[in-house]
Amino acid sequence: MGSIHALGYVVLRGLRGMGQAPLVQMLAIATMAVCMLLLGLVVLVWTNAQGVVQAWGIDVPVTVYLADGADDEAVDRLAERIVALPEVETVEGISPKMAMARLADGLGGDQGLLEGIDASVLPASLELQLALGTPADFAAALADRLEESEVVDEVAVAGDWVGKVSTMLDTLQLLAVGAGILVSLACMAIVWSTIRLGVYARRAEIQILRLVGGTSSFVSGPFVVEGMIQGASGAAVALGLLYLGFDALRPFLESGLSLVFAAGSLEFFSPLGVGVGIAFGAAIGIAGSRAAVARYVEA
Amino acid sequence: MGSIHALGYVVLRGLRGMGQAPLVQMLAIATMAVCMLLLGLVVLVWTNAQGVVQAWGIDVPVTVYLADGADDEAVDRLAERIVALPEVETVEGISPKMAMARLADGLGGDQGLLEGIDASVLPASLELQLALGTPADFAAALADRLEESEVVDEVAVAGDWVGKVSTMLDTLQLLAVGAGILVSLACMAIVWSTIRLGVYARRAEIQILRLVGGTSSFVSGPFVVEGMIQGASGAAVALGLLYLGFDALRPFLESGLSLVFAAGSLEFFSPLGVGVGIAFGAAIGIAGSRAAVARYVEA
Amino acid sequence: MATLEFADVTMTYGSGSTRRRALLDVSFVLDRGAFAVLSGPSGAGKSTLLKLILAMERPESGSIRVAGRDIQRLRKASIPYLRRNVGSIFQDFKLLLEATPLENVALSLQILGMRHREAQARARRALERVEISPDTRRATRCLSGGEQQRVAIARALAGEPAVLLADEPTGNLDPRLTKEILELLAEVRLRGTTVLLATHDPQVMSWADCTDFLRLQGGKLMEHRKTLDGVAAPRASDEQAGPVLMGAVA
Amino acid sequence: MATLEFADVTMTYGSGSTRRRALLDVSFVLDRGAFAVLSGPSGAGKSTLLKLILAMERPESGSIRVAGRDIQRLRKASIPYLRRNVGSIFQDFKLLLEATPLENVALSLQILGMRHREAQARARRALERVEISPDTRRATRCLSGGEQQRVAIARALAGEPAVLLADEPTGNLDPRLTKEILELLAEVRLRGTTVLLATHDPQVMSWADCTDFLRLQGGKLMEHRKTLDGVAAPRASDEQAGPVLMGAVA
Ligand SMILES: Nc1ncnc2c1ncn2[C@@H]1O[C@H](COP(=O)(O)OP(=O)(O)OP(=O)(O)O)[C@@H](O)[C@H]1O
Ligand SMILES: Nc1ncnc2c1ncn2[C@@H]1O[C@H](COP(=O)(O)OP(=O)(O)OP(=O)(O)O)[C@@H](O)[C@H]1O
Ligand SMILES: [Mg+2]
Ligand SMILES: [Mg+2]
Repeated sequence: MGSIHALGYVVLRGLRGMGQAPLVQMLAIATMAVCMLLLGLVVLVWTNAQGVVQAWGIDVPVTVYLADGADDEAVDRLAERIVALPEVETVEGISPKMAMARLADGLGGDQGLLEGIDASVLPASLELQLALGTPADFAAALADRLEESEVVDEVAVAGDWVGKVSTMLDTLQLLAVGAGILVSLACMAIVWSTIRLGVYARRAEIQILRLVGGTSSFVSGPFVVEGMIQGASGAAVALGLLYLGFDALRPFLESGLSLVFAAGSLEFFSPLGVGVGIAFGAAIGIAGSRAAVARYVEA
Repeated sequence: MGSIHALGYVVLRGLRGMGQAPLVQMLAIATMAVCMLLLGLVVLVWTNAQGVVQAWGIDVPVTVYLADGADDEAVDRLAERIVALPEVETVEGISPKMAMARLADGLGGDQGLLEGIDASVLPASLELQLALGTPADFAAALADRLEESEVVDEVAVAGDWVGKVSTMLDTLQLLAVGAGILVSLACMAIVWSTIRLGVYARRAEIQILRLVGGTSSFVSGPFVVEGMIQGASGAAVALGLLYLGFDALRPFLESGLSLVFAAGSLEFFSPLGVGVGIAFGAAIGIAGSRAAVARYVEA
Repeated sequence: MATLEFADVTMTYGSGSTRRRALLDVSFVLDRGAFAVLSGPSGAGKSTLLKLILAMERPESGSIRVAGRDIQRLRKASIPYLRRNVGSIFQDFKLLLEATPLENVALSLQILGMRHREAQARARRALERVEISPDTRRATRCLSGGEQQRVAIARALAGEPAVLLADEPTGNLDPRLTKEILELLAEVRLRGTTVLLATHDPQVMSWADCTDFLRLQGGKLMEHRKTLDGVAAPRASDEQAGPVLMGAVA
Repeated sequence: MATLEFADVTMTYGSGSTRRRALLDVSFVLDRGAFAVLSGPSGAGKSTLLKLILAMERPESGSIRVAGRDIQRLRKASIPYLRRNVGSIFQDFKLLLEATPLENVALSLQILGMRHREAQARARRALERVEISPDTRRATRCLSGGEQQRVAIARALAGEPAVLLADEPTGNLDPRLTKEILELLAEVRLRGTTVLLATHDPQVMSWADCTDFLRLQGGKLMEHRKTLDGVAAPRASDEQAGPVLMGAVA
């Protein structure tokens, strides 16, 4: 058989095989879609969490409270020395007024609490932003050195809860990666078992085609095509559902997140990411069907 | 056949059928487990979210800031009048010191901000807790009435963001219920398709047993037993995994949540809930296998 | 006493373009203990006639009575009980290919209501009668064609049914075994079972010690000859003469 | 010229308690265009011998040459090409039951490399030769036993293979069709195909116009008789005499 001829036949037969049992196909695709949805959700949450953590992790990590009545020139010199450090990205001076505004902002609408408080009771400060990837202990060491300066009253290293949340998010990231790997494996197992049951149900057909001289690729071809289509469709359906869900939830999630974090913009996968996802589904389908069919094609 | 006899046979044969293709069984159970895990996760998040919202929704919804130098007796009378309202559950007087301590607590370790601020700059207040289920507009109406009083400076009704978060959580709950229903349906479809493929693969066996005089319950019995065991095992595995995951994540989640909400204790399902979950899995398995086998038993 | 009674039975398969009449106005009566040979060329409707008795298919019109009961009137739930009284050897065997021969036979006996131990013992005897070792632990799939056919025969005989349907039961057996099986069927008949044997093998027809000889052709019953406990050898020309139009699939 | 050559072939199925010797030291040679009848009682090893030629099973020892090539030396990937030269009619037909008869035959021709249109035309001719209408849209599952067997025959013949294996090809056919099929096989043989026909039906043996007569019993080749283009009728006693120990499954 001419190989183009054969390929056409294999694809056609795969499609026809699917058409013969549309319900089973739909169920297989739905199974895939559920798994892929799970997987997609994990990946989406993880990428967004990473974004949030990055946007937020470098936000005000070190605040240098200046002593009352500190010399402006001395403060400027200190700021210059600090900004010269390679680990420090920016230094910003915060006046008591700005601090007050920020505090009011942090308390949301509950402004009654601050009524009657004069901004001057709040100290002036310098806010340092450290470069991404600066080790956590650098900030502590820097704080110790800065506190020796006369113009510095106290150095706050991103507070206690910031550190806690940061570790928590790191751990969550790790757990998400672990869960992602487990879910991928589970997905592949499910896809494989779905296809395998389908192949098992048609093992007689496979044996017959082998006995009349079909090569193993000819015989397994239609199943591989079927698996590929199932995988790609499952992934597409999953991504579609995920997008719909994401779109519906985004406003709520963003406003919810903005309460906790400075960064608040959530992103769906890029078109490239969507393409990769569908290709991944197709690849799982191909791998699953090849593995499933191998056993019966051998016999 | 004696019916006890028959039952024994049916159960035995179901078990043996499973033993003959352990890999397929394991995969079916894994499929179930993944679905159930998804479902369990939704239910768990939902129940906990509900708990959090309840614990937090009734926390400080109305704060009555008292006028500077308000008469203690007048304040007491006001408090008595307020507590007499059926919608109000408790009234608590908050002194400026207590308010300061709470503010400091709210800012976490970042205490530098408040250094040098005298507690007396903060106003005294009454905190009202409304009864569960009090309509949102009651608080606003109450605030208007209270502001007429001379001893009251201002009434803060649970702030702006609190309302936003509350609606968001309500919407999330709705979405979670919707997602839960969808996921349950998807689970049932997957379970049904898994069992159905298994039944399809053994349709010849079913036909043969029917032809030698097996009743439909005799013939479908082993499949139903199989489905039940698959469903129950899937649910058990899912609950086990869910518990492990929950246990590992709880500390992080609780500390994370405590940043946003006052309530911070998360609960796993009760033993009864676990039992219901496993029974639910078994029921899905039975329903799925009955539906799957029906078609071939009829023929 | 009539055990098996067909009255004007017509049967059509499928619908539309795949519609195909398989039996037309077939009527006959077989007594208790009869041994009937049902002959006819390929596609004549022999298997269809047997399937109707098992309620595997429904007739379009006419009535079929098995042991006095009209099987069209049977509720769905009663069909298994009908089948327990009708042993069948199918043309394609219909064995559980993954089970052993012993399991195949014993399971069908357990379905009849027998206890495990008794079913095992009876199944062993039935297998031995057709020269299949009951001790083999091989799956039935791993037996030769003729061996599988013998397992199917053993299963049908073991239950001592009121009616025994045998569809080409010796197509895969050599002459010696064929003769032995036919003797077994004759024995069963003497115990009161009504035997209906479908075949197109003239050798089988001549060896079978039958009481009734039925000949189908193109779905019509062309002949029903009673042979007083004698041998109803077909005239060879019956089978081979003339164009057999229904032999081709339309 | 030898098309088929067995040299000291021994074949054992299974292992341990299910171990079973099916063939022992079988040797024979068949020339191009030979028409060999392979006889033997049920369980003698006939189907096993045919399966070895198709590389469906591997011999324990000995060598098998098909058209000059040692099939044990064949790489796995070459087995399909071997099978394309060997047409087979299986004892259990091995048809695609959900496909139509025409699809069954045409698909096997497409596997041989034929274009769709040519395959269809050839498949039609092959089906007509065995009196099956190529236009039926019924699934093969909906044909009678004998009709299915004829579809299997059509499939094997349509490819005009170098070797044709026929395992009890007329077990479900009436005498008229049996004769016609045997005539078809004789015709095929005259075109150079080597035909190997396994049967235990004395009638088929006597009708087959064979050049070689082989007799298996208990896995051993008891007889290989060349009959100079004559009829190799078996002595009836060959088949029926004596205890046939291997007939029982161990
Ligand atoms: N897959 C298998 N596994 C184990 N034993 C087998 C297998 N197939 C056949 N046998 C055994 O090998 C022996 C020869 O079998 P084979 O199928 O070759 O017989 P045969 O001559 O074709 O018989 P029949 O005329 O009944 O079809 C038999 O005893 C059979 O039980
Ligand atoms: N399920 C079916 N659907 C449609 N037509 C069928 C079906 N089964 C049988 N037929 C047709 O009905 C006719 C009678 O079939 P039946 O199987 O009764 O023949 P038979 O006498 O047993 O033949 P054979 O000797 O070949 O087994 C045949 O023409 C066949 O093609
Ligand atoms: Mg038939
Ligand atoms: Mg054989």
